[in-house]
Amino acid sequence: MTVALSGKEVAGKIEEKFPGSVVESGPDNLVVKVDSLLDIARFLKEADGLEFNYLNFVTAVDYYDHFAVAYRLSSLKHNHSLTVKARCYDRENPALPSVTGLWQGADFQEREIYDLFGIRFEGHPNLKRIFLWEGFEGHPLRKDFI
Amino acid sequence: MMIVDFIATGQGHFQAIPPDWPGGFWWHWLFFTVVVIGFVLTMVMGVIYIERRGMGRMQSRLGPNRTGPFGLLQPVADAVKVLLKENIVPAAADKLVHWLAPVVAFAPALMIFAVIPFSNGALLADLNIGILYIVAISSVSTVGVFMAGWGSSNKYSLLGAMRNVAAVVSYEIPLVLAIVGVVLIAGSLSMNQIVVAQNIPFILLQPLGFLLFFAAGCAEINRSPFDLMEADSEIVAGFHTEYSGMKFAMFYLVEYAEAVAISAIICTLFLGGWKGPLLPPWLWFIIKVMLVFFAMVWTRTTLPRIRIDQLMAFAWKFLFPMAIINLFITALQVLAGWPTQLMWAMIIVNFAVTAFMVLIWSRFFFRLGWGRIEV
Amino acid sequence: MEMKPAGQYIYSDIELDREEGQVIADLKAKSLEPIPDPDQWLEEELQQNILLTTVDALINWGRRSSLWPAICFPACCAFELIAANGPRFDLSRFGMEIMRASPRQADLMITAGTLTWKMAPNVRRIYHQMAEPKWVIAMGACAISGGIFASAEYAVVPGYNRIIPVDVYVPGCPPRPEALIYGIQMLQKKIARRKNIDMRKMLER
Amino acid sequence: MAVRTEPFVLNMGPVHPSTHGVFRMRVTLDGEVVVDIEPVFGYLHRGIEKLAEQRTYAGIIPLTDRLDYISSMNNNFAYCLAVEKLAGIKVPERAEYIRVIISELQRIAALLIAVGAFLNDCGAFFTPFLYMFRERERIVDLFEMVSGQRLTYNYLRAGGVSQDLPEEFLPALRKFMDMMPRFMDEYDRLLQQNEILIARAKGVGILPAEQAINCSISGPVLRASGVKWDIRKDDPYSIYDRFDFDVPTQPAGDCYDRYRQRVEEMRQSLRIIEQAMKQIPSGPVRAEVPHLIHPPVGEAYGRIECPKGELGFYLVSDNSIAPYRCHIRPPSLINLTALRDMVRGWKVADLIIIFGSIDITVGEIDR
Repeated sequence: MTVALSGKEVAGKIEEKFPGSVVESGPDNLVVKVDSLLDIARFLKEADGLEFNYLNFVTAVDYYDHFAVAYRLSSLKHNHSLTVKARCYDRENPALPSVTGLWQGADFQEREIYDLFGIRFEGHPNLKRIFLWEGFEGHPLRKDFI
Repeated sequence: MMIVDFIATGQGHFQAIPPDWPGGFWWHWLFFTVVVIGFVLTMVMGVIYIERRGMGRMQSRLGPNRTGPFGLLQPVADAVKVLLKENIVPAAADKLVHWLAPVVAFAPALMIFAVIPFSNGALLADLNIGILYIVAISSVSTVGVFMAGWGSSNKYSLLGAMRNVAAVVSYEIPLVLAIVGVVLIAGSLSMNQIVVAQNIPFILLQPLGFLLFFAAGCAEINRSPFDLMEADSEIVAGFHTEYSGMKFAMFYLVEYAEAVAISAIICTLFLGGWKGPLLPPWLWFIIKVMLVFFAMVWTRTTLPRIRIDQLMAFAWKFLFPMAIINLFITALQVLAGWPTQLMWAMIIVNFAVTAFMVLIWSRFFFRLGWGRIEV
Repeated sequence: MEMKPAGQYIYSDIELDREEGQVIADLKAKSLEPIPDPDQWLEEELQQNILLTTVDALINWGRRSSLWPAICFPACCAFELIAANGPRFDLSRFGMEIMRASPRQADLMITAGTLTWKMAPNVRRIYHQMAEPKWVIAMGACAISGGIFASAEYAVVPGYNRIIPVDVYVPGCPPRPEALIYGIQMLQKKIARRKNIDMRKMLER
Repeated sequence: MAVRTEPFVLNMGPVHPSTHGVFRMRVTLDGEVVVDIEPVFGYLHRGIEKLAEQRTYAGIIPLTDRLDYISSMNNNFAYCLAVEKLAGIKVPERAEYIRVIISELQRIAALLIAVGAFLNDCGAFFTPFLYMFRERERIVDLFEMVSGQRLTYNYLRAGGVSQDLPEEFLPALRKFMDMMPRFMDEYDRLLQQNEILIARAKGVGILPAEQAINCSISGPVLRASGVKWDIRKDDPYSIYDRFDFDVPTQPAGDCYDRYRQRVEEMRQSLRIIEQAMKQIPSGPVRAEVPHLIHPPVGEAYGRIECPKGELGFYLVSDNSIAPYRCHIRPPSLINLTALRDMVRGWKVADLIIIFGSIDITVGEIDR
């Protein structure tokens, strides 16, 4: 059975290493600051006892005032999982660091989010539209897309 | 009258035209040209029908059965349709080459039949170097195929054509070496003489040669499992991707005409050609051709396709050494006079040698999956 | 294991992507109205069809007996099409088992599945690559009107007839193989009425 | 000696006989050797995630059918799990068993197609493919019995299944179960030891376990690389913890292993169905669920092991009748991440079979 790690516990561990980087933490998820996302991701992937080596999915949700990008991580070794979120408040030009360097599986999914939400992933090797064609106006999964 | 006699009885050395007729040569020529063309076209339709019905049966379905009785008219319907379809020449194509390619590919396939005996002496030209002529002519088709690939200015076409050239160049050698064994035993290069010399079918004296020739022949005409040049799961339709209408019909015809040609050559060299009891010789010939073709259909529906470098490796590391060994053993046997005196010993020895060689070679010297070769 | 970040693609041409995007946008702007079915613009010709010559009958017999489908399998309906080709329903009885991978050699396009605007130029191109005479069967609700995806109009083309003329519509989501075979038989009937040689014009000349 | 030539670019797809739909690759070739590929998606992007935001929870089920259209039941299953998690719905016992039977049957059907298509890509000219379609038709018959449809079943509901199994279903299933192992042996006899198939597929397109995990590969492709990870076993959903089955793995992670893996998984699925048939209780098949579900505000991720890998639905609810956001984790798309690394340095013919051995459905990639 995959254990959903408590967000609070993991948040405590992260706070030890990167103070002030966790915004809030819930029962099975935690929200981190955009600036420290990459460091936390590397920590979650490599720290003993966590070792989140498997990225289940990356997705985004449009909450009008901000985009929440959710990373669901799990560890095939310890069989536990966690949802890490980051919030992007800039609607015109939202940007996040890319995690493709850590989990290659994020490659197409980040392109998908870029295509459908318009969130840029800094450091992605080949960030361009994936489903829609170049020159398509707007980002369909945004709530204000007509 | 002689034709009627001949068809009915199958006796005697066949002559289409009484030799004392004026211009006997030209009558002979005209008659057999018509016969060859008619034979090729009807045989192609026949083998297409056999292939589609046989393949249908092997794939647990029916195959065409709605067009005419038992679907027998299906190839006719296909021909009517294909011939009347629009003929497209791509804008970027090399027009002249594009136009010429099907003709260049088709002519040699037809020319092969000039030296194939349908019955004793019943052939367009009884060349004393018949088999050499076939070897020389049959590779010319490749030029047509390459012209098609080049002239279409399509990348898939070019890939298919290049694969074909590579395959034909490599497989020509084991093909010829396999023939030489037969020629040694028969003591003649004339196709008719080879058939006459077969008191028992040479497949018994040359089992290894037969296998080599069958494999190399399949590769030469790109039947499965060597059908790389039109591997539709890889390179769409290969060299004829850009062809439509009548020109495509020509290529379609070439594909099956070559299959019939190889079947006919196999049947002439190894299966005793037109020889056989009871039935008239031409019927025996057709039956044998159909049987060989059916074997090709069978392999096509059963086996996966091999890769281009494996194709090359198979020719050079398996077929080629085996052909050399076969030739060597046969030459020794002929020197010792076995084919005439110790025929049964030769059959037993050669079958043993075949089984031994194939087993040993495929176990210790060459396997398809061993190593990759850069081509 | 530390993964090497995926390197730049050797061939990842953003310019080419833009060009392709432009083609799609142009096509989308152009195809606002459905193309009328061939039945409508061929009506006059069809009315003369009472006078069929023997040659016409022969040609039509050949054409309807060997309809080779082009490969155009965008989505779900493709599996019903393959099932129709499979052992149970067996389209090969009609001489249709030869799926030509090259559109140049095909006669019939069975549009099995949803068409998106990104795909539309390609389908149109395949249609134009097919040699005359050619026919199109729109298979399934998506091919007819966009089906349940019609409301995602930013991506989905509401029916193939925006792009290419369609001869026979087979409804269903997806249509059963029987329905498809019935559609093919309807097309065969349609081909049988087709006039290839215009006697009147020949006589006038 | 290796001769280097100028690379040229081949455009494969979107309409190509072996791209399994409308997938497209820009392949850079050096002679016949693949230097680089760039997959191009989106030729079947129908905006399912966008459409889901406008539909009720029950109305999304038909959309999920059309995701991976060769395993529709599994898509329904994953979606219903997510909704049940979100709304806290308890599923009756009998419905759980029906779901497991249906889901495993669908797995066999989808794997049959995957194996058949792979062999077809190897060039075995339709014969194995059509053999496997013959058996798939039998499974489709069973599904038609329960749902009335042949491809897009729309059978599962949040809180159970739409209707009980008809009387004649279980005897028909029994008949199928008696036949199927024989057919599986037939496939094995046909091609398993085939020299050409082994030569083509063994050692080709190796995917190391570490990279497979890093690329978030799931399903048979992951297990063929030697990683023993099956959600049915490691995170049992529904009632999978009650059944006794193995998780087969293969050592090498090449194309042949992926083919073998799928065949082995079919056998395991047969085992599960066998047990489920024995244990199935009687009772209601659907919980008392209102037609319009208003789940509480929150989010849920329901995932299953579908024939292609981990299929998940990430639902975000705002307490209305439609999900605020419905994200689908598409195994087909994510499994393709490693394609580029797997094919570089191989030939065009290998590219085709490596691609075929990953087994994708474009409907799920593009959604």
